[in-house]
Amino acid sequence: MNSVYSNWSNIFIAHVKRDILTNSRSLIDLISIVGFMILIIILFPLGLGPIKEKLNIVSNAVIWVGLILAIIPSLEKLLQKDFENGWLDQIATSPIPLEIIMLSKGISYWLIMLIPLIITSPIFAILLAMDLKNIPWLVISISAGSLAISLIGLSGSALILGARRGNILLPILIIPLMIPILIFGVGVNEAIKINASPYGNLFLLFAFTLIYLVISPFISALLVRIAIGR
Amino acid sequence: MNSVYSNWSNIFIAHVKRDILTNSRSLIDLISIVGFMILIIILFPLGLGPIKEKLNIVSNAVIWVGLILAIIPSLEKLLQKDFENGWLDQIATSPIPLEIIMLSKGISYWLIMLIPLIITSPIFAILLAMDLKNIPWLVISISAGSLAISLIGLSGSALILGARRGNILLPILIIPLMIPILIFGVGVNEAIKINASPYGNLFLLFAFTLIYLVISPFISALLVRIAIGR
Amino acid sequence: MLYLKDLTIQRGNKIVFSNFNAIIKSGSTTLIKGKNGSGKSTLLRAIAGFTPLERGTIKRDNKDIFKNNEEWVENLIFLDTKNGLSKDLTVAENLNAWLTMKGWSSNKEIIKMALKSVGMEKYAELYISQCSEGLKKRAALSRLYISFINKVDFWILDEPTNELDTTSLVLFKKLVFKFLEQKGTIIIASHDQNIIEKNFYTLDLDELKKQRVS
Amino acid sequence: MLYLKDLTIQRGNKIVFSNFNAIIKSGSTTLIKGKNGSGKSTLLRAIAGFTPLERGTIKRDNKDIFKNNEEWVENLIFLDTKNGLSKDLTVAENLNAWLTMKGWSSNKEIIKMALKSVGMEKYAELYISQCSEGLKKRAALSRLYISFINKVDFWILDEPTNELDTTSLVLFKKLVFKFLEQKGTIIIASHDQNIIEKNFYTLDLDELKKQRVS
Amino acid sequence: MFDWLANPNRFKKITNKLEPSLMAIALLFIIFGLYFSLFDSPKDYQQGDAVRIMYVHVPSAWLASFLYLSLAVSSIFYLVWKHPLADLISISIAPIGTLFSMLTLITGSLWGKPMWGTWWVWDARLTSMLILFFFYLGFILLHNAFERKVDGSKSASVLAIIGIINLPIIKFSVDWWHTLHQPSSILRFDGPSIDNQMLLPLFLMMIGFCLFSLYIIIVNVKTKLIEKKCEAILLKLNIKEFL
Ligand code: HEM
Ligand SMILES: Nc1ncnc2c1ncn2[C@@H]1O[C@H](COP(=O)(O)OP(=O)(O)OP(=O)(O)O)[C@@H](O)[C@H]1O
Ligand SMILES: Nc1ncnc2c1ncn2[C@@H]1O[C@H](COP(=O)(O)OP(=O)(O)OP(=O)(O)O)[C@@H](O)[C@H]1O
Ligand SMILES: [Mg+2]
Ligand SMILES: [Mg+2]
Repeated sequence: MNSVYSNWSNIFIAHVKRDILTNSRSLIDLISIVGFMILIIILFPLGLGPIKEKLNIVSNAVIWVGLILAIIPSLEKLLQKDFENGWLDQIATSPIPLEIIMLSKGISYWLIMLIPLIITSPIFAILLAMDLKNIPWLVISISAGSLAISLIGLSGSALILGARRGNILLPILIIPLMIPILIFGVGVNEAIKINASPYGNLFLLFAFTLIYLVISPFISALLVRIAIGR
Repeated sequence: MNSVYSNWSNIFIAHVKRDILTNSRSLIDLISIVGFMILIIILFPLGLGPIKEKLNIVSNAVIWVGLILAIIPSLEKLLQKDFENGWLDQIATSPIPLEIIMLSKGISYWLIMLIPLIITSPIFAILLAMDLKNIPWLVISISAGSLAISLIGLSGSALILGARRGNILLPILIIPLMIPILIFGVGVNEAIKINASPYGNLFLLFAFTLIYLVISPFISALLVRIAIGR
Repeated sequence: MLYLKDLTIQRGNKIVFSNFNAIIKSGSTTLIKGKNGSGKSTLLRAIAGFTPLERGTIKRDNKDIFKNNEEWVENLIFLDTKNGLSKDLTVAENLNAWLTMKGWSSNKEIIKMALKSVGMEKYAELYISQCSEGLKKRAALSRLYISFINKVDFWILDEPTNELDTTSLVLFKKLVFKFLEQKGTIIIASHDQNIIEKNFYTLDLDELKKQRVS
Repeated sequence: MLYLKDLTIQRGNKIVFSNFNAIIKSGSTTLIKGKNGSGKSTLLRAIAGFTPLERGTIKRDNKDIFKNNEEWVENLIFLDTKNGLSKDLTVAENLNAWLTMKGWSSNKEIIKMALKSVGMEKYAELYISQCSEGLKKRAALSRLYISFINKVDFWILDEPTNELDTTSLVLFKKLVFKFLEQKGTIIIASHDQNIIEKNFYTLDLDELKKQRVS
Repeated sequence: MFDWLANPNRFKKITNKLEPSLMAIALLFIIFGLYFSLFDSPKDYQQGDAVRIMYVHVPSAWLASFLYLSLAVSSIFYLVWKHPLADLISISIAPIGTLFSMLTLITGSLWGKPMWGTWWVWDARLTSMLILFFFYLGFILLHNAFERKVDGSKSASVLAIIGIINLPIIKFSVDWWHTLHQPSSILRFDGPSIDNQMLLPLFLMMIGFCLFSLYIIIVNVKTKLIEKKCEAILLKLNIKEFL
């Protein structure tokens, strides 16, 4: 038994590896989330008209809202697939705590879906005519909030396990939870725009991430236990 | 055999009924898409700040973009569920043409998902501080474009049947197809704003719906046949 | 009679059958045997007209089943391990949806009798999501009963008895015998040799493949 | 020994067991029988520690399995009709993921031998999405072999033989006997009475319920 | 023409002869084109040296559109006549189309920075090019999204055909959108009065790019044919073990 507990971190890494393997067989899978995000971005100029000043005003908000909406379709499958094929049952017979496994799920989701979006976020900013000086702050704020977004997504995805029409229920459950992140995330750049300090908002983003880092694995594990106990 | 062909319309209605039954057991199912849409709408004032003039400028675009993004998570399941549980196999042993059944799928999707959104669209407009005189035109333009949206969604959902990671692939495939609807849909209200005639855009929306009404059932049926032939 | 001629069927990148020939006699049961992965399910899906052939023809009494597809599927019942049941509908609603999908009239009486024929009358109002594995299978098998009300002359069944308990196995066999009495043709793929006791032929895919190699 | 005491278990709104008592002997096979929907799968999931009890206790040698859950599941292998295989991974990758998930070391040699034990060595590189039903089941069953390498003393198997062909059925039985030899305990739910030939007990849920009524 | 070429052997025979010379000619055109465009063409009186981007940008833009048409046509051939060669051609065209549409976007952005002061504006033409890029991307993604190659080929072909119906509509709607909201006038580009000295390198580059794509497509198709043959051989080996 001792040997098992001593290699938690190995098991953790193994879980992350499996998730990455199942979800991103090829580079192409990584491209598609970025493509989706760019397409969301395209929709706004098409709707609003191409006037640069108009776009500049909304760019910050649109990128954050787009980010939240872009990950929603992928969230539903985050745990649902493993639930349906019985893998979560198998995980429940693992000697390492479910909380750790859930954390690994959150981390691998972040690696697969959020990291590509962080890396490409300057492109979104350019498309929406954001001022160049704001772009670094955009990247920083997205980086700061992205882990919280994944972890909230994880909890949401655990919440709808086995629910009917979970795909449409999920957004309703998680968007409200995302709102603080949206507000602080947007706030970073709005502060820059008016030459105020962005650190307050940035700090709050980190605080949020930290809170979710602590509670999300517990909540998700609890919900998964309930789901497989049905 | 004759009797079968004479009651196509009955079978059509029966299919629509089944879909409605599976997807909207309770009023909550119908409300949830509206809830999602409202949440999307709320994100914008939160991101942009609550300044009424700013909102008024973006309201029209945000509603249309929100509409397109709101239905995406539900599209993946439109055919996928029936594919996985073998119902599409059963449908393939029906004596009525698959094209008709696909049309019924498109229609029932429209009834379940788009009609609630059309009915509640004035609420979205009010939330975004849209001018009152524009609201009727918003409802009209959404009504005119909604069927095309469902039918494009249907084809997209047939396109990814059995694909790996279809949920994240789907948006990339269908958003480009939705662009004309977005442009003409937004155009109706933009025309009203500058006191021009909205009928040109409206006419184009209808024309577009008509095109999809003709091609979407064929494309979807073709793709479904390919999928069950695997 | 169903003539399978020179079939070549591919699944994924793998050729599962090449130049396969067989004849299925009308009014009889054909039991398809073979080891896992030998192609039983693939063959059944091809016969049902789902999987397109790389080469070859499947003809029923001189009519190609792919060319006359609507005629062929109209009188056919196909059941495999995916049951084609919607989780969000009850057992009765599922049967009802299936009946209308097939273009047949449906009423409470018919549904009740069909469910009774597999011992499911008690479960009519149960949602499929609440059914045990065996109950789901029986909900799917209840469709077979419809053959005695509407014109059905062919059954294609892929491992229909896997989850059944002993009582419902007996009920299933009863349905089979009744269908054979009215000159129906049945193809069953199964690992259970004892599934059928009389008037049946076996098609052993392993044997056939062995012969071809030697 | 596993003591099931005064179990009351609910599924949905239905009480499937109420005040159910049984003892599972160590080092033996217990075959759980019962008609469809009688609660076999429910019972197995409760014993595995998944389904919480409304009332009652399940104890292994005086240790409550829910309270000492980590200890209990560590040496347990649970397999049911959902195989717990990811479609997007190959047979070997799935086994590998499972091994590390269980906290056991994994290498090519072990995986090869495990797959060989169920006759799957040829299919190691096949994606699960390309496997036939029986091949999937065998990919899942290959986990049992790990019991002979790591410390496992309990198997819970829900209808493990449904899709198996005759050769793999023999292989499965070999695994069972080998496990019994090393004093393992097995609970199997199955409709197939012939699954096990020696050293087994039956727990007939129908019988038990009948007794309680009378 | 297509039917006649559709025989893989004949295709190989002809292309074997064509291939080396094609490469050489393409290179020749591109080298000369590059020489003229970089060294022997006039600076634009407004744009200065930046105008030289045009000689890559415009041929790329043109080829990206043209290649999509070819992609759609070969997809139709594939779906209707089910000839596997047509699919090989489609999937060989797609990456090149993606490449050229990306090249257009990148050179356009690079050009836009000195000319318009931004990397990107929402002009109708740029927007349609971006959407075209997504059609290419969608085609490739869908082609690879299935376990079995044939499925991907079929689904992606259907997508290409939907695209052919939709691209004009999209283009048309984007133009429509453009006219509704007139962009600010600095952003409008009034094409430079093209004189002969600019036209020549443009022409050379255009032909060079065309031949170059043709060359790549042929090489691609040939590799894919060989790949297929290998697969077939493997399949046969497999059958032995199988039957
Ligand atoms: C990312 C930015 C850009 C994109 C996506 C883009 C796209 C295109 C496309 C699709 C065409 C082909 C039109 C046709 O076939 O007729 C084109 C042509 C052309 N573009 Fe661009 N463009 C971009 C930026 C620019 C810039 C910054 C300039 C110069 C100021 C420019 C100058 C031209 C010229 C001179 C032509 C050819 C003339 C013509 O056909 O009218 N483009 N571009
Ligand atoms: N989610 C649920 N809601 C309500 N009832 C349920 C639910 N899941 C299962 N049941 C009921 O619980 C009972 C026991 O189901 P279980 O799956 O344990 O049966 P089983 O003995 O394994 O049957 P089978 O032989 O068909 O596999 C069944 O009557 C079933 O209808
Ligand atoms: N999508 C696929 N891609 C590649 N190969 C496949 C695919 N689907 C099935 N196969 C292969 O085709 C062969 C036949 O499969 P099939 O399901 O017909 O077997 P079966 O005889 O029904 O087996 P079982 O007894 O296990 O149900 C198997 O070897 C399987 O691996
Ligand atoms: Mg099978
Ligand atoms: Mg069970």
